[in-house]
Amino acid sequence: MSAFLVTVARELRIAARNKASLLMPPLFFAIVVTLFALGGKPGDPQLAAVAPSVLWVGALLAALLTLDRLFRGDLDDGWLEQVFIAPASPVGMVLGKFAAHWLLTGLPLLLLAAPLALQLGFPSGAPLGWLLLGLLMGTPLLSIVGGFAAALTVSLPRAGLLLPVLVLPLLAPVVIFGSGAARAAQAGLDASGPIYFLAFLLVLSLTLLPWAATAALRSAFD
Amino acid sequence: MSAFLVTVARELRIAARNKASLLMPPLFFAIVVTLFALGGKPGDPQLAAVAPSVLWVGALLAALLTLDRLFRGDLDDGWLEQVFIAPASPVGMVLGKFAAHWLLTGLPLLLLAAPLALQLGFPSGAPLGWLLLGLLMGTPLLSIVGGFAAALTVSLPRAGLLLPVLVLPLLAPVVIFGSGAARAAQAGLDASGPIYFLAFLLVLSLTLLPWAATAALRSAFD
Amino acid sequence: MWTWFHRLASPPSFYRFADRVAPWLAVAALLLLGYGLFAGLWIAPKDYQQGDAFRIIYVHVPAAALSLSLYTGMAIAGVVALIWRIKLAECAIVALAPIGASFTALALVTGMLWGKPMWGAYWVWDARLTSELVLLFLYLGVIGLDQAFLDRRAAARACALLAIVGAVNVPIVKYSVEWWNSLHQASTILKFGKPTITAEMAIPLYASLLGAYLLAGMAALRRMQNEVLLRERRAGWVRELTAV
Amino acid sequence: MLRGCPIAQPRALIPFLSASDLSIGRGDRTLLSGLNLSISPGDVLHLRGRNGAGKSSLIEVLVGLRPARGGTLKRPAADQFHWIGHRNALNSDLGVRENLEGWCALNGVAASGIAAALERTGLARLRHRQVRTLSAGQKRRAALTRLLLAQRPLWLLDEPLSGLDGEGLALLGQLMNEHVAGDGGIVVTSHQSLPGRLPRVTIIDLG
Amino acid sequence: MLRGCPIAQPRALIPFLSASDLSIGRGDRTLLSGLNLSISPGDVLHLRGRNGAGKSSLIEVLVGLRPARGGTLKRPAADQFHWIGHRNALNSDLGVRENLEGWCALNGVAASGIAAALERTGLARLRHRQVRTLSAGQKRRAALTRLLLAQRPLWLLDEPLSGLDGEGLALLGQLMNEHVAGDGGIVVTSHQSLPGRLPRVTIIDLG
Ligand code: HEM
Ligand SMILES: Nc1ncnc2c1ncn2[C@@H]1O[C@H](COP(=O)(O)OP(=O)(O)OP(=O)(O)O)[C@@H](O)[C@H]1O
Ligand SMILES: Nc1ncnc2c1ncn2[C@@H]1O[C@H](COP(=O)(O)OP(=O)(O)OP(=O)(O)O)[C@@H](O)[C@H]1O
Ligand SMILES: [Mg+2]
Ligand SMILES: [Mg+2]
Repeated sequence: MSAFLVTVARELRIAARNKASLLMPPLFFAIVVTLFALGGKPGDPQLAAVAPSVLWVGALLAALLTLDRLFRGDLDDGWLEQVFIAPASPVGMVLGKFAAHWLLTGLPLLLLAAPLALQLGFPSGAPLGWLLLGLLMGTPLLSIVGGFAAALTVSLPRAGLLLPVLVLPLLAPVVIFGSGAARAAQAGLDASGPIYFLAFLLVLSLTLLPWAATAALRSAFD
Repeated sequence: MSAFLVTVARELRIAARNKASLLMPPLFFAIVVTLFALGGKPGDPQLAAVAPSVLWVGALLAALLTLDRLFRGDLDDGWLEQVFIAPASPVGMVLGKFAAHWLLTGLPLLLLAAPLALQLGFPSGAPLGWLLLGLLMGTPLLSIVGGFAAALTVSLPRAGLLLPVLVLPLLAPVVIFGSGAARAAQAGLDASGPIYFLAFLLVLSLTLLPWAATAALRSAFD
Repeated sequence: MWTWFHRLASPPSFYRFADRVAPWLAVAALLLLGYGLFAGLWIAPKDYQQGDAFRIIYVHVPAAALSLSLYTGMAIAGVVALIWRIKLAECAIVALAPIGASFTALALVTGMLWGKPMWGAYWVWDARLTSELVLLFLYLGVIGLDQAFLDRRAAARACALLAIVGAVNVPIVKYSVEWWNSLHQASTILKFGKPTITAEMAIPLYASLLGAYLLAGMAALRRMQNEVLLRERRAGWVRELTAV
Repeated sequence: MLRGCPIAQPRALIPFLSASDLSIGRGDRTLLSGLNLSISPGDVLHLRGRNGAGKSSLIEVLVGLRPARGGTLKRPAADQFHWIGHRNALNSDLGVRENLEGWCALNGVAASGIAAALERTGLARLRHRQVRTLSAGQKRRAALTRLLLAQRPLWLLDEPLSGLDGEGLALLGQLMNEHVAGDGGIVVTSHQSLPGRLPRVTIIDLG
Repeated sequence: MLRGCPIAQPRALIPFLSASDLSIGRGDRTLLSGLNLSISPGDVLHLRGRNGAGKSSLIEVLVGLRPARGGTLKRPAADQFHWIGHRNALNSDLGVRENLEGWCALNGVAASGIAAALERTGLARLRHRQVRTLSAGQKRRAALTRLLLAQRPLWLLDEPLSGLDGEGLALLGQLMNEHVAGDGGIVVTSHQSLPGRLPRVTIIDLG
């Protein structure tokens, strides 16, 4: 079995240890949406307009809040070193981490996005399709770019806010294009432009960042 | 020296080890506000209307992102146990953690709130005063309530999104009242009601939560 | 009285006590709910404003009332568990959370169904509704926290602390209709003194309210029994019990 | 016994710590039960037992970190004992001296003794080094330095020898000797035999 | 030397690993320099030295986790050696067996040997226990179980004895004996003397 599959299986297993943790991403989104709604004027009818931003920012936050720990536990207990000396390629492990992170936070969000968007008054039909397509491209990007930043900061003592500060500028384009596509579709305009751009970013980061993250992790041993 | 002062000094020292980390909270805050401004329609004149929510949600996020680690390192390296068997009261340590968290994330944000609010088009003068007063009451609340939740979850393996899921509902009233006060002041209404409520919550949580957090930490040893 | 209480607080005697009481509670709850719901849904007159839509009140109000009462009960159990370290109170916390969450969800769903004809929307972000949603999140938080701990005692302690702290939300839900100008209707039925509702409508409502309380009590006893068994699975009396 | 006449009672008979019929568990298992022990001035109690016997758990109960499952336990006040657990309680971002200063401040002890103590444990040159960059044995030495920072009559040490080199072992033996000679008491777990020539060692085998 | 005639070279002379003029540093300090070593089948290399001498750093260089500062190093392929560091590389949320299964999968080794290996290291009863709830020595045993999961000729062990009880020590001695008897090689650091009766131990003192 390759390092990729091993890692995905391992992460899912750890998550499954605590069944309730699987419910946390949807719960988290529901709470974020509620908070947004509360932060705005009570009973604001214009929630539909902000629906794309709310969903995208929610996805970004869920990614951010879980990224900090992506590699830390493995570094602290020595597993990361075992992976790097094993015959299998460590890039597989890194990719597995990214995939598991997406499965555990990105995918639940994607499944929940449609009902939440409708709840907020976002139009169903084609606009919803574009919104979901954007999230389908964008949530893996959050995991990959965020995971790269997590690898960069893993050996830093007080990464705390450094990670988000690194990630946010990197991911700002993703959020802007993603919610831009949904807003364009909402307004009846063509939304394919931003989606192509997201797809391009996804391919680009999928080909480069796993290697960059692996290199970052390797230098974390010293 | 009491456990309180020891802890504050220790936390500030650790933060000072990594000077750049001191700049992260304001930087993060500025990025979040910028992102919000970008996420809305570009050049939206209504930014001023959402300014209070943006600032409050930004504060909430900055608190959330650093809370996860509040007690974890000390639990892992065994320091927490030394504190609990020391002659000094562990509540002092907990209060010190809360205070240091506020000094390192709440205070920088408070200092930055005025320029950012004006940037977003929030009216200066009395409304700004109310906004800042709200943040002055509210940011310690974020540290205290959030710190309590961090203590509850510190020994949990995959707390992941559990911490935010616990914290957000508890903090919802804070954000609602805080941004409510600013919006009331913006609209020229009396904003003292929500502020009194925040002050009440602050006093309440300051008298209860340090003890609750201490109890939660004590049970983390098993 | 005190000794009786102490004896009851020991897990085996509680277990037997619950075994004896729960069936009676179940029967009483069934009768009251049966009467209340039947009378409310078929016999009571139509509301002159709302027509038949108002009948959802017979589910909504008991569910909403229990969502608050159960949280309060959970917080009180939390205080008892932390101060007196009574095991049964620890069991009560984790036993009450899912029941409370269910009633809260029921209150939300019936409220939404009712909201559509009354306010023209399933959901509006108003203070009562939102704080009730926050209540649901708090319940789910307690459940999540409980699930996350391996050790049952540690779980109960953490849940107790969270339940107590979350109790600030209860008065917010209860008085949100007075503190904010809410769409939701203000307290009339559950106010002490003169209810402003005709007896034909009120009596079935009170019946189903009481029935819901008894139902919740029965569920709480049963769940507590489960929790006791789980915790004491190595104890002699449980071995005897399961051996039979 | 002669009441009102404290001189008649030899000092060595007032135990620092005593437990009777103690029982100790983890999770839902009971590890030890019916345990009786007492440590008086000059005593060394060497806890032995196979991996997982419950030595660390016992020490954690003795220091009050964990409740006993049963029995009675008379513990000394918080400023009357030192406890060094498996973990070193050193923050890896801070320097060695900074870490010890924090400990002194927490315990209301003057920080002026740190330099001399570090000299003794051989870490004087490393006092400004971030703990993160120390070797395993150097970290253990830093943790043990605490024993010298405050004079406390009872020491409870969980595997203090782990990671120490020969010189470190000799040093620890010497420290324990001195402590016992000054009427201190020691409870120590170790799979190796104890260094130094300790006069009165009681071995308790937990099985 | 007879070129083209491999049979003439006795097997024991092909070293698993050899280093010449190796120099090793941490941060901006050079710890060791001019080091020559080679491990052939049947060899045991016992690295000793004071705390902070650089034993762990040296082993980490030998396994390829850290670059050497100078010199030449011939390392075996990744599936030709075992390395057990100071840390156990066990996830504390997973069970003992789950952890080992993950390691097997990562290394392309059949997981069918796990049960027997755990039996040997005395953890069979604990195989489903979360690692978090193991004692220090039990964790160390779990880490050492890896040595039995794959037959690899070279073992590099950093303080493998730490935390082990007497029985664990004997077991490890036996494992090392068997390994060496089967023409394996071992590099091991330990402050204690090695358990078991190993035939050919070279002690390298790093100072
Ligand atoms: C999702 C939407 C709704 C939620 C979350 C909700 C929640 C609640 C809550 C928490 C109570 C308080 C129970 C107590 O005081 O013990 C309550 C009572 C009540 N609700 Fe709702 N409700 C919703 C929608 C509605 C709608 C649409 C109506 C009808 C117009 C309605 C009518 C009532 C009535 C009549 C009471 C009893 C008030 C009294 O006299 O005390 N609710 N509801
Ligand atoms: N990241 C680092 N930066 C600078 N120096 C370091 C770093 N890590 C370790 N050192 C130093 O390198 C030296 C060697 O450390 P190493 O862990 O190899 O020692 P060791 O011989 O294994 O000691 P021990 O017996 O205590 O395990 C030590 O003096 C240590 O202080
Ligand atoms: N959180 C826990 N839940 C359940 N069992 C636990 C927990 N922690 C430890 N144990 C078990 O309790 C027993 C005693 O552990 P303890 O750490 O006290 O052993 P020890 O005698 O110090 O062993 P060692 O020599 O390995 O340090 C072990 O069998 C261990 O598996
Ligand atoms: Mg131990
Ligand atoms: Mg070492």
